[in-house]
Amino acid sequence: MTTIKWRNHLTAALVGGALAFALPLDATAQVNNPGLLVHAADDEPTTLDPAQVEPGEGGETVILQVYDRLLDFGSDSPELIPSLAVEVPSVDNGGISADGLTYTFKLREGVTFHDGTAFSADDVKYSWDRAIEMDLPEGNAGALADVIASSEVVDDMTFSVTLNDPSASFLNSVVTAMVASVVSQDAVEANGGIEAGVPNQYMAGNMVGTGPYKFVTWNRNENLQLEVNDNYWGDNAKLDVRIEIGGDPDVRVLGLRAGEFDTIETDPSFVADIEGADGVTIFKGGLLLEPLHIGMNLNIPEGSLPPEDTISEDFFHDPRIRQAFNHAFDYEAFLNGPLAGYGEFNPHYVPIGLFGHDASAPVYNKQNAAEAERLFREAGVWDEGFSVSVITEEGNLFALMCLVLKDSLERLNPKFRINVLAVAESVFDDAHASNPLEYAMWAKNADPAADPNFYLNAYAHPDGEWGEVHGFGNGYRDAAKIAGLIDSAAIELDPAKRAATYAEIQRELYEDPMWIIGAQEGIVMAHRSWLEGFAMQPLWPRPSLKFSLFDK
Amino acid sequence: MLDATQASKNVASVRDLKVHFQSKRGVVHAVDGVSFDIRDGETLGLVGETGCGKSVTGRSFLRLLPVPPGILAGGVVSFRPHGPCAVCEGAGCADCTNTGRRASGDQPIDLLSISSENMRRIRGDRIAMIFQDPGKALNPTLTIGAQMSEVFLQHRSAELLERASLPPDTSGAVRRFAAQEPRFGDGLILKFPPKRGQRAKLQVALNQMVTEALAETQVPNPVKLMDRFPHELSGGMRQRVMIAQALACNPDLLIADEPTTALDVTVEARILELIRALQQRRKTSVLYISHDLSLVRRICDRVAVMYAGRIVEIGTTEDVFANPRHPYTRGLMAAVPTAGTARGKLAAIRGTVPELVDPPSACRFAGRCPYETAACRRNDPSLLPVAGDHSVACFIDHPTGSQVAPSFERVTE
Amino acid sequence: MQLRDYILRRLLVLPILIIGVSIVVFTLTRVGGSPIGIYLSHEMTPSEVAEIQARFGLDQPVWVQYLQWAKGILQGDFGYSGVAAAPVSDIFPLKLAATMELAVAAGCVALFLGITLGTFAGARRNKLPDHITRIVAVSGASLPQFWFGILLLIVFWAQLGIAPIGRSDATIFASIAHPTGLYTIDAILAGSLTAFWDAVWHLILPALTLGYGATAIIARMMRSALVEELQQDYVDAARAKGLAEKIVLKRHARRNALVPTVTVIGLTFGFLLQGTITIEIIYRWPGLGRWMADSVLRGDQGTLMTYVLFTSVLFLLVNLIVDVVYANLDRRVTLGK
Amino acid sequence: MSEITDSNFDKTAVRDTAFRVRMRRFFGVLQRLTSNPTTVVGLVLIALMLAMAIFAPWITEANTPDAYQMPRDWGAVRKPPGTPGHWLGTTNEGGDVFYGVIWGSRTSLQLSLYVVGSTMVIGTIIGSVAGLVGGWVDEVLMRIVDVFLSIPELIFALAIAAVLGPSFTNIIIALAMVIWVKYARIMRAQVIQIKQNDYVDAARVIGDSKLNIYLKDILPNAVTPVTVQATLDMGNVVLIGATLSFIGLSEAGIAEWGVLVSEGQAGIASGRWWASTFPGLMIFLWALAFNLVGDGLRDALDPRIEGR
Repeated sequence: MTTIKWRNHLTAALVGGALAFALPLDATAQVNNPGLLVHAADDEPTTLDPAQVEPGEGGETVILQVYDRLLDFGSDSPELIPSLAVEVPSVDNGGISADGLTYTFKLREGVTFHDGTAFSADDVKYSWDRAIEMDLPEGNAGALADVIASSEVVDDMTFSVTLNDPSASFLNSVVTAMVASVVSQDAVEANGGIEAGVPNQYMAGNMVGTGPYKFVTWNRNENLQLEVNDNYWGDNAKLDVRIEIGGDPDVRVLGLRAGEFDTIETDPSFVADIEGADGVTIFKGGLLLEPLHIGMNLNIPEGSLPPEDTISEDFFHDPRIRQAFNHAFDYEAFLNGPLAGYGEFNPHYVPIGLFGHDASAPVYNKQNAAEAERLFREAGVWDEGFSVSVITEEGNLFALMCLVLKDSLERLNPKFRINVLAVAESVFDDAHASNPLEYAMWAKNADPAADPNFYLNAYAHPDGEWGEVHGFGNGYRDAAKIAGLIDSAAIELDPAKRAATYAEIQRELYEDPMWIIGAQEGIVMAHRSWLEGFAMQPLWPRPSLKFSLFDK
Repeated sequence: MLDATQASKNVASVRDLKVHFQSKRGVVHAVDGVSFDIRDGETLGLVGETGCGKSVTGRSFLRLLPVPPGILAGGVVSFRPHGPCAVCEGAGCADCTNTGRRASGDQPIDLLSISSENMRRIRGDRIAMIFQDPGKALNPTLTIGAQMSEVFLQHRSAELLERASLPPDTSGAVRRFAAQEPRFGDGLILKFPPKRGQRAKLQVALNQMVTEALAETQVPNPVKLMDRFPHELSGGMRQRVMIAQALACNPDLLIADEPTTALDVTVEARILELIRALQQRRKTSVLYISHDLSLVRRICDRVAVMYAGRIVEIGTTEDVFANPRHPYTRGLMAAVPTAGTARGKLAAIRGTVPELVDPPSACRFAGRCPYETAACRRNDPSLLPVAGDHSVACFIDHPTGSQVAPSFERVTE
Repeated sequence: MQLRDYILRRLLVLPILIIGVSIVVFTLTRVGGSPIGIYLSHEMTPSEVAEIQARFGLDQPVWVQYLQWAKGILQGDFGYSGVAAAPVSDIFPLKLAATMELAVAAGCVALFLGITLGTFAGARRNKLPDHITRIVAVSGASLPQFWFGILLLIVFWAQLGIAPIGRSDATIFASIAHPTGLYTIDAILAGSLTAFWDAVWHLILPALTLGYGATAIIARMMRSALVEELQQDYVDAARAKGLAEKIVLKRHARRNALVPTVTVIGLTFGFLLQGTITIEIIYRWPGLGRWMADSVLRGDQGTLMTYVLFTSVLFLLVNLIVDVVYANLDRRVTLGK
Repeated sequence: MSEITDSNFDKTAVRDTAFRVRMRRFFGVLQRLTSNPTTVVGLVLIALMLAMAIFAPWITEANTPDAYQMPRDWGAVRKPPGTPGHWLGTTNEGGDVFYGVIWGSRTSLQLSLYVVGSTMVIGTIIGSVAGLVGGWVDEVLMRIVDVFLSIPELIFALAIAAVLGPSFTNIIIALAMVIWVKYARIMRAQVIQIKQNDYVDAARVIGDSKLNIYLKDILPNAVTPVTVQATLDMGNVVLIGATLSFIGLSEAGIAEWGVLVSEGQAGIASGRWWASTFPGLMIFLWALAFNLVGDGLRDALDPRIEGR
């Protein structure tokens, strides 16, 4: 269904392109700046330190290239592959203890850091302990700290970790996380060492890792340059890299068409501008694991709402209203407008493409005005109407999603008012980080992860991260049941049983949604056709590229 | 009224000069048919209230009228520049009263019709002007020396080269400097050898000329004065500089537009003497514009009284003051306090100067004139001689045919 | 009043103003928004948020915070820029150089065009050239620079594809050393013609866009000043000397008209400074302005404060200098009002 | 003011002359204004803009429920000019550019009226107080004014708006906070200058109350320069406001020219020139109109020119 829509849109876009001015761009065959890969990035890193970087933030892009982790995802499948560890621990190869608590990693010999020092188990322990000890609130240290009980250096080339509880997702959501990157102990010690709670300014602006790329320079607001690490333990990268920072999406589009850039990050909505340009290939496939969602707050402090809001604090406690919102949202408008047709709708709350996603589970994927009206009437808010504010970061997909919500509801019933507060990133983060949250609704996307448990814990579990903040407990028809299901699935080691449980949860949550999921954004990547070996892995941080694989 | 013999004696003569100004309310007839002569070596006083058009008349000799809104509506200002004395080739002899210059026989120039190029040659060289307020008439951002130099560079470049002992056929940057026709880059060229030396020579010569000119006006050490700025000088000093500048090229005609009004009385006296003395020595003709009768009486040979854009009476100083014919002149004189006049008895002329927008054909003084008759309101009197050199524009002396002429006996109220 | 005393008095007032500005700026950042929002994220527990607040000394009373901040400024510690992920003092000079290069280039354009146009118009008052200049001037003052820039980009960059954006070609830029930070100068120092061309080529459009508005200011002032001067007696006096009209205009009138025109240079400077913000956004010029816009949008208030404070001080100093120069130039002006 | 030196004068006489002078001046000004072609152009432009703002609902059907929101039609994004129903094209969000152009004039009118109105009042009051009371009050107030004036306008407004958070209302507040000082300055200068005028002295001689003098003699005379400034600001305020919106300090999706330009900018590389061009043109015309008239006013009120 969506694909058909998508084609319509595509043709429309092509007509539009034809009507628009023809651009005099040299789409010549010869390769521009050979030996160098120019990537036009969306946003600038705020730090290059694995211990400080925030998941989904620009710095992860660079960290992925310059640092290595013990394990990694291959470019073609979500299967784990060895990296600094020579094999993926498993019960069979003795990497995982019988009780599932102790993981032992055999490390790679003869690896050296970019500063020339040799890599050993000490560095691994140092890197992880560093993150945990610094415990920077903006960073992701929690991912390690929450699960790891202790870690030890068995010998120079063996490193082992003991967990608090058995975890089905330790390897593919913790070991592979950017915060688990291995940094050069000597480099850190030579530049300020570890200080709890205080960012290391050297590490924030420099990188000393073992990865295929060495960090060269970072011209703020302009570009960030990497060079090939010639004595990389694996296959050497072929191209040096320059990451062009900032600029509007369409600057990147033009740059790509002009051949200045080899790969670009851009909203799907700009694909129409690249479609059909010679020398440009568009990579479509798969979906990002970061559903775009709008939160509904069931835990609003007394009288904390913005003055223009007329709703009561317990507005969203009523499941009918939450359902009504889910029915009212104009999914097609969002998919075909801002997302330009690139995306899918996923059930609450398991992204498509992840273990446990049930293709047959019911999904909110179509505006159903009648149903929405019925539910609003039942809930008794149809006649007098209401006004509610939704807060979000300005100038991105989230803001557009809010606008779609606004239009959807206000067209459904003029008595409904949605005030879109599109604020500065910092202001949003500030509001978003406060607990209890002082807004009734907010829009953002989920953080990516490789395991369904992460999502359900964070976005559905009554005692989970958001369950607690949003007070899901006040709203679920049967909170205990949902909690029970999620918990049991988390420790279930038999995949089949686990999948079944998740399927049930997805049905439960359809009846009792805690989010409005605008869509699961599709992956679209445009690059020059002269680029060889292009590959994407959604489990890698945005833009999910490893430059070392490319050549031209 | 002027015959050939006289004509040759006139350095300049104005005929039926009309200057109009375009204003929002209409055309202002600032100067409306003025005619008079300036004789060789004489000082002619031009008196009248402010706004009677005397300054405009004076400026029209140099064509320094703001156009627009000023319009030269007609008339002739003919000027007869002096040439070197034929008898003594400028050495100075009895014929030319030792000035070495004398009125040339050839045809006079109409200052209003010649090209602006030629006008510029005359300005500052043959006809010079002293302005009312020396403070305003000197450029505040240029040194005295620099400003004086301009005159010589403009009119005396040949002499300058000579003094600097440079060949008269000098060309290029140096020549352009001497003739004040700077071109882009000249400054640079003149800064470096070989031109540098020549430039220096010129400067020396120039400074000489300037100091000499200044010395004429008896300023204490001219050399120092040269690199002072106007605001550093007293009013009197400034005016001396102006005079020096005006007389620098030894002009044939000097327009002095209220040269002392801006100065305080003590200084005024000295400046007057100075002007008088220089004028005597050089036999320069002077058109002395002023609103101050007593002052005019002291220094002028002849006086022309202007009222509302017209000359109402003209004659030798003696005649006019001894026997004023025009009621306005009388009025003016009555207004001047003398030792005789008793306290609080200052007679003022009643009424105010008429607006000069499209004036009717009537005596301009009608309405203020105590002797006015119907005739005055209907006809326009013209300037006619009463006795020899003394002319007046009034029906008292020149009654119109049918009408009953006014007389000083009958006073109309 | 002696010139020296005048300067002294102005110098005495300066610190008061600067302190005033710093207070205003500081109060601003504490009134609304969040000085640390950029460091927060929703994974944080309240204790973690408190931790960050402590890191930035937000747990102390406001006046203490102000004093600490001021102390830091005086010691050259301008705080940490979340956007640039580095101490402000590390990045600031680089950005400043880029911005100054742009502003100065624009300033030169403005001075040249402004004075020429102004003279041209003033000398031909109420004639066609005058009216044209007036329209140019007024339109220049009314033109939304960001829009004008976009128009130019639409034509020369997007359509014709002849104009570049950004400040440099990264490879060429990397090929030379940057002792001064001013690309054009560095290129000359390095003796690299390619680099110099690259610099100029990138500079032209932004400088023109930015310079146009400033041209308007100067031209307008120059015109009225010239008209003023041309009505002075000394101009007639100069004419009475028989000087050529060209010399009267250039040597006397224009020379003096330049004096009052000096006074708008301060104004123009402020104008250019402001202009860089939008211009740098549009042309992707990596200078203070764009950095600031980023910081504003991402709520990096530490950087914002430094920027506002810095520009104000710069603005004040320039105006002081301008006034002193003016006092020096104009023989007629009486100092101290 | 010869009347004052007369022995037998009374307040009304003095005031009448003052009044007559003003009347004569006023009509002179009016006449000079209309006699200047460029000014007339400005007046015409202003008239058009105002008409646009006032009749907006009749020109294009208001978007419900919030007319100041761009109507978004996701089915018709990025349509070029000439598309039926969207003859100026549409934005990336499928907003009708023409709608934005028309309703933007309303937004701008609100902005300029709010800002100029409020700042005129505040500035006039503060300036008058400083001028009348004088002494340390004056000192303090003027130092504050100096401080405010020493931060470049746009940068100051930017900082304030940034702190208040992105919204159109906050832009208005920010501008008001920046602009008022101008009026305070002008007003103070005027008051002090006029205080010295003969007829004010005269009025004082007759023992008129301070307030009376202020209201009847000083205020009316100070009006002219304030009017000029206000006229110019009507334009400049919109210019700065639009700049702030462009930088991103306005809320999303509203029909405001600056916002439209910045949204339209993301598309010029792909040939979508219209979305930024037309709204920008409106900003330009708006500012131009008021600048032309303001300039004309300044010339017309300039006593030096008046003399000629």
